[in-house]
Amino acid sequence: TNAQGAKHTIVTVVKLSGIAWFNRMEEGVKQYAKETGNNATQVGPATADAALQVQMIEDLIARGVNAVTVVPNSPEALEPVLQKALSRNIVVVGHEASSLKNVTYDVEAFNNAAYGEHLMEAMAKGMGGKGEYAVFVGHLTAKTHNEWVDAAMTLQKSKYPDMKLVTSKIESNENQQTAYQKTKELLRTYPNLKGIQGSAGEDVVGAALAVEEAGLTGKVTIVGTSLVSVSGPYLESGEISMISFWDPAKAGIVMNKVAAMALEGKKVEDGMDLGVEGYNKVKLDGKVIYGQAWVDVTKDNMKDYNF
Amino acid sequence: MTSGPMRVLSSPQGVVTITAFAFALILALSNPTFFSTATLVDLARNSLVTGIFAIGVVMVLASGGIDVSFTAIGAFAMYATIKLLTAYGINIPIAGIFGIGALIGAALGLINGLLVGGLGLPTLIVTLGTLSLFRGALLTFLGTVYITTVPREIITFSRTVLVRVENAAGQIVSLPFSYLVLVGVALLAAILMNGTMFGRKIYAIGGSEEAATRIGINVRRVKVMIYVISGAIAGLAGITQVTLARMANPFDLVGMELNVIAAVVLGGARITGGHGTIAGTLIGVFVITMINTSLLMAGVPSYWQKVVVGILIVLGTGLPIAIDRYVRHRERLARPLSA
Amino acid sequence: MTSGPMRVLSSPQGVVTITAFAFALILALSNPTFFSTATLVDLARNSLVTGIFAIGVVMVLASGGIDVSFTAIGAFAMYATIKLLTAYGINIPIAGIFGIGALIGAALGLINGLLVGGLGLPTLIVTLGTLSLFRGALLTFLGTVYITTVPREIITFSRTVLVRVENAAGQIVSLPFSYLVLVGVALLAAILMNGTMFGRKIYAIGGSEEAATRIGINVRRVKVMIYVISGAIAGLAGITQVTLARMANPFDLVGMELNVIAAVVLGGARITGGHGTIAGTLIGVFVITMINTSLLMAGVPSYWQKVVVGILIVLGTGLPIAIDRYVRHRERLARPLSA
Amino acid sequence: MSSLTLEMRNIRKAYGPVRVLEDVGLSLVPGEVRCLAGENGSGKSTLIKILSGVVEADAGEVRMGGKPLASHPDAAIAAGLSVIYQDFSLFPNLTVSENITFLRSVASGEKLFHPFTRRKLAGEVIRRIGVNLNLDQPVELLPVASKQLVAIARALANDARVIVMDEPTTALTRSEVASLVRIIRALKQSGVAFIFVSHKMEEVFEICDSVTVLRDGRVVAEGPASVFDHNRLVESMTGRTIEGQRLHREAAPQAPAFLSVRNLARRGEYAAIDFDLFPGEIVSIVGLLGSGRTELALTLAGGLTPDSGETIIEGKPVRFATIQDAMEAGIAYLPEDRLTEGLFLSQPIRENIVVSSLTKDAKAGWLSRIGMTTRARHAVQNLRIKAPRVDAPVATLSGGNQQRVALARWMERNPRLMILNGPTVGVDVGSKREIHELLVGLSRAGMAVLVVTDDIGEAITLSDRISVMVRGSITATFDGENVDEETLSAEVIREDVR
Ligand SMILES: Nc1ncnc2c1ncn2[C@@H]1O[C@H](COP(=O)(O)OP(=O)(O)OP(=O)(O)O)[C@@H](O)[C@H]1O
Ligand SMILES: Nc1ncnc2c1ncn2[C@@H]1O[C@H](COP(=O)(O)OP(=O)(O)OP(=O)(O)O)[C@@H](O)[C@H]1O
Ligand SMILES: [Mg+2]
Ligand SMILES: [Mg+2]
Repeated sequence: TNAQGAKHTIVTVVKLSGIAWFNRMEEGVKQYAKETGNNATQVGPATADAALQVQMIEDLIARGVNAVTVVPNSPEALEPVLQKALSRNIVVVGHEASSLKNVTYDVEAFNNAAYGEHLMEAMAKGMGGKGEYAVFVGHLTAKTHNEWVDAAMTLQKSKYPDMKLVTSKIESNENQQTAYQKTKELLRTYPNLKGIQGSAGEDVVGAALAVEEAGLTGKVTIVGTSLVSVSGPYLESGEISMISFWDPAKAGIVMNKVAAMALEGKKVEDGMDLGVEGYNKVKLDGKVIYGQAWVDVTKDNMKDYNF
Repeated sequence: MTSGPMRVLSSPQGVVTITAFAFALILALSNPTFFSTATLVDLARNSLVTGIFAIGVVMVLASGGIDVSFTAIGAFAMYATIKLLTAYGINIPIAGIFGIGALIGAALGLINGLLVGGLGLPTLIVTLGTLSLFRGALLTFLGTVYITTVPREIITFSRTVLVRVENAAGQIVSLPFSYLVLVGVALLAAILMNGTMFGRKIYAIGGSEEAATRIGINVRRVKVMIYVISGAIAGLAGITQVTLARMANPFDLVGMELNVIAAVVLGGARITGGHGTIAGTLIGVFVITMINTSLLMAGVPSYWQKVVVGILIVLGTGLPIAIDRYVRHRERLARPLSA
Repeated sequence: MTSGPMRVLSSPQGVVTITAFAFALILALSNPTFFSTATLVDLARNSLVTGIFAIGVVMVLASGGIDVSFTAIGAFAMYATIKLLTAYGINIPIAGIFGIGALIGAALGLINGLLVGGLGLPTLIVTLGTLSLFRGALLTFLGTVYITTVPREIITFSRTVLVRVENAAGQIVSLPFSYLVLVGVALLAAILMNGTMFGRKIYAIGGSEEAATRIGINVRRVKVMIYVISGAIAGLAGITQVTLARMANPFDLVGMELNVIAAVVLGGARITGGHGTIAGTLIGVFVITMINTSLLMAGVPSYWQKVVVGILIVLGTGLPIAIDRYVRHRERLARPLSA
Repeated sequence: MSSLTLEMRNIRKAYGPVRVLEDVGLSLVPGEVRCLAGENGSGKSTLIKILSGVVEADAGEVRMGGKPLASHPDAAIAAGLSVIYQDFSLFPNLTVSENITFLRSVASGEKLFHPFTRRKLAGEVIRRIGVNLNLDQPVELLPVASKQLVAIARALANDARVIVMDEPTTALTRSEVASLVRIIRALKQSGVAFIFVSHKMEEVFEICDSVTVLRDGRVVAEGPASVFDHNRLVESMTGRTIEGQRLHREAAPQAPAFLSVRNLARRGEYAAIDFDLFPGEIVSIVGLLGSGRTELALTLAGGLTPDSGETIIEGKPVRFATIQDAMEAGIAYLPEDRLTEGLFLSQPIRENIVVSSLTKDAKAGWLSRIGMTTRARHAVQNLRIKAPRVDAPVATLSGGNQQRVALARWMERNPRLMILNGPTVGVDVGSKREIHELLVGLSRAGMAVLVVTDDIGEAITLSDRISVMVRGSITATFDGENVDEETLSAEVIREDVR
């Protein structure tokens, strides 16, 4: 509905406002706004609740924004409201939600299976390719987390037969103390545990604390998705072997860029360079845009990241 | 006697309503599109599930009990109904679906009722227990996956709208047909509470259980019935939720207990029992919903919502009491000194 | 009179304790390593924060009130303290840090106290309001980012252990020094409640507020003090949390309200006021923690935990009442037929 | 003037438009026992609450020992005032011993709690009153009479200079009243002054030195007890003369028994109970507290189930499982403790009156509000309930008027048998007479009435037949026309001694 050249109003709706991850994403959104002059902002609910996101998007629709980019807590829960948005010619760009149907595009930093396998490789390396391990997901319903660990477990079965998963996926509720308590229980129940793969940013931190307290530093390999600002102390002291993430700021910029392109009637194509590091040669699969944007951080390069 | 405005202000509903209006005015100032049918319709739509739950809760509060398990009942009824229908590929009219939901809700409510009314256990503890129990049973026995392919009837129903308004920006705002569920439940509950013996018995029990027993009210039976009814209402809320979301999410609803109770208490019910009206409850729900969903429109950062909700809850209950004191004080001073 | 086992079973604590033992036995059967010092130490450590909160809550319940804002107070005190210390790079001994946390908690508790005691507002509504208010204020004004670089004092303190046990597998299990906070708070609270007039006044107010006023108890002042004290305790819980987590997460703690209240009520307190002991509360906390954190060992899927917790809550309160009835009935029948 | 222990001057109090006290004055010298007399709702309890600082007066002054007293309970207590409230004001969750000593601990400003010292003190007080109470039992488990004893003990445990007793004897048996009188006499000697409120005339003349009579919130008579006699006191209270004699009545017409019980027994409570209740007849059961009369009454009303024996209504054996069963059979029961067992205190008078007879206003389950209000207004007029409006909460009525609301509620049901447990407890002489007349009228209209009471005078005034119940058995039955008080109380007391 906007005339060409007019400034777009693009709002990014995140899972949860205020946490380090999405604060970093907001930096990207702000940077994008500054560079392009578009009216790009970020909002998010105070609790990671799908219903609150639905309400927020309803409000955005009522406000008549041009585009919504969204990191859903529960992709399925958002479908109806996103459909409503699309029906009003609002551009919708998703992130961490490759299953979303009612989107213009979905931006993924990488292919989830590849990322999960990558984490498994790192853990297997730390464990010397054998021993017992466990996996955490933030919520049993979190699709991305499940894709990561599912791919990881599949890879382990075929490539590392000497490794053994001790119990089904453990839910941390994205809460550090829960991850801590569950790790304690794991260590008690499976004293030979040698590896832990985390999914939510808090998982590795909770696990690391439990491992440190149990005096098992160096004996248990912990890898997972997290941020330096959250897990830095444990990277440094050695409980956590490696963390990976994609830079949420970059994801924020890309989402906004893609949204603006859609508003201006431009198409994203396979192999395109979106002008952001890690998204220089994107892969297009239907509406889903994959980058190669994961970042590995160990004790050695942690100084380079301040978020 | 108390003057008009003072009287309005000295009831919680009064304060809440006025604060809500003031608040709406501020919103309207900061965003002129606020005062529109579209906003109103949106508000009504957003208060739907909370409203249905709240009606069940106010009945329990009026009887002197408290219920925190209703969200778990709603979620259980919702998920079980959809699972049943999809598993067997049953296709029944929407009224039947609501009926099943209400039945499941009533059955779970019966458990509460038997524990509270039959065994005479304290209501908070029972419903804390069943909140955990029902939720756990749902996730353990029924499943944890979202059911996105809900029966065709539900999709059709959720597409049926009651009111369709076009707003200034040319967007369509619609009130779903399921709004009638809230209207129906509210009407029935109001009639039940004010127009039937059963309703008066509820208030009597809330006033004094011992006294109710002494005048021959079968307190146990009434209590069991209250929880069955409020369970059925929670079940209806669950089905309403599924018609809004068009999918059954077993993790849904749970967590909104305190929010609903806050709305009910803002509407004038007391946790000590014996008080509470359906109309007041609906006002409370509307206000809470307005705050929770409209601050964003005014460009208020989202955490501010909590601050505002908190202040409003305290004001809504505190102001009437403070004003009442002040009025009495003035009245006393106004009397002639000689008798 | 009631026979021994019957008497144990007819108090909620009794049932809860016995059920807990039975439960532990089942766990031990399915996993022989369960009965070990390590398990016990882990349990103690996991019940730390819940335990501290619970002591504040039982004081409020004994006075006839209810508090749901304590988690928000704890989170606020925790985050504010750490932010203060890190922002100004202040380095004070750990006791000072706990002191600041307690002070901030007490200040927030004072707000509850003034609203409840001073204005005479209903406690559930006030604390529902301040739960929202404090949390909103924390996130709006203090910040939403994790603080992972907590003061050195805290890290040192959190590495200090009280007991260190090596288990069969060569893992170290340790009880953190902060366990002494729970012990200290529990001891002080027990002395306060049973050994001082202030404590007895709390029970008196919980029994009958009107009667308390009439015998010259300054009910308002006592109430204000109760909320100040329980606020301070919540503040201590917050600081304890930060020493356990080694980081300050502003989203922490909130959400565990009902869990803590369930523990307290399992421990024998009543929401109608006048009842509740520190010892009982600690038992309740221990049981709830055991269920919440030990089922994995028995290979129980995580959602089952909720089912078990729910059943235990209902059993723990229901069984004593049922048994009490049965015993009374039998006692009467045992009397001779002639009057 | 300094010899005055207590002085109240020009006290005025109104609740909204209702003037409760007008220019009331009252004084006490050390060792004086002053009776505060007046009809229900005349302002006695209010005056007491003003004295004790629970309620603030609109105007006027209270002085203790010559010094003005602040309107605060702790100020009054500190100045040496102890009050036994009409509703006891005890802590149900605390033990007997803690209840008894709490006031004293608060008054002396103790900081620490000394359970053992307290228990000892409580034991002493209990022994002084000469009653037997389990010191470690929570008060909520006690019967009404024991609660009243605890309230008395609490007032005595504090070394008070003035003790106010608002109807302290309503739930006590004769022997307990006697020991209370003994204690009052003893304390008088040491200079303690009393304000004593009671509707029982014998007690007033037995105990009191002086009398202040309130009517409609004004002092209408005052002076030493010796200048009053029964008739003069009643006349100043009510403004008219009230006869004390037995009510005249026509003989009841012959009719088959409405309810009969045969060999009814409940373990530990009563046994071998046989009697018949006829329509148009008033039967009283007199007995001491703990004699099983309340349990018997409750059994007939469906509140308890007997262990053995037979209950027959109009020739058909019945078994009541619930109060509702009994209600459906046409039985109404007015409980003895209207505060905890009868009334919905925070709800309007109207709701309280119509709540047990809602079917009257209901058509197929729907209620008519107008019908309810009309009926309530009618009842308020009929029973002369002193209330501003029918939608005022019952809590704002005086004790006696609350009792009438409870009565009104049951009359609305037009029961075939009305069982009243202490129907005039806390009711002033004038109203008592009116209630008695009402009951006689109802019974002549064909209702069977069973009255449970420990007021022998009431039984004689009212009854066609009087049964004495002792330790769970009916030991004697008298004809109401031909029995005197002495014979009856001898029967009760003789058994008591045994
Ligand atoms: N809080 C109140 N609000 C309104 N009216 C009140 C209040 N308290 C007392 N009254 C009124 O004051 C009058 C005096 O009541 P009070 O309780 O002093 O009577 P009383 O002499 O003790 O009667 P009784 O013998 O029945 O106990 C009554 O008419 C009562 O309705
Ligand atoms: N809270 C109240 N609100 C309104 N009226 C009240 C209140 N309390 C007392 N009254 C009125 O004050 C009057 C005096 O009551 P009070 O309780 O002092 O009576 P009383 O002299 O103790 O009588 P009795 O002891 O025989 O019942 C009554 O008419 C009563 O209705
Ligand atoms: Mg009185
Ligand atoms: Mg009275």
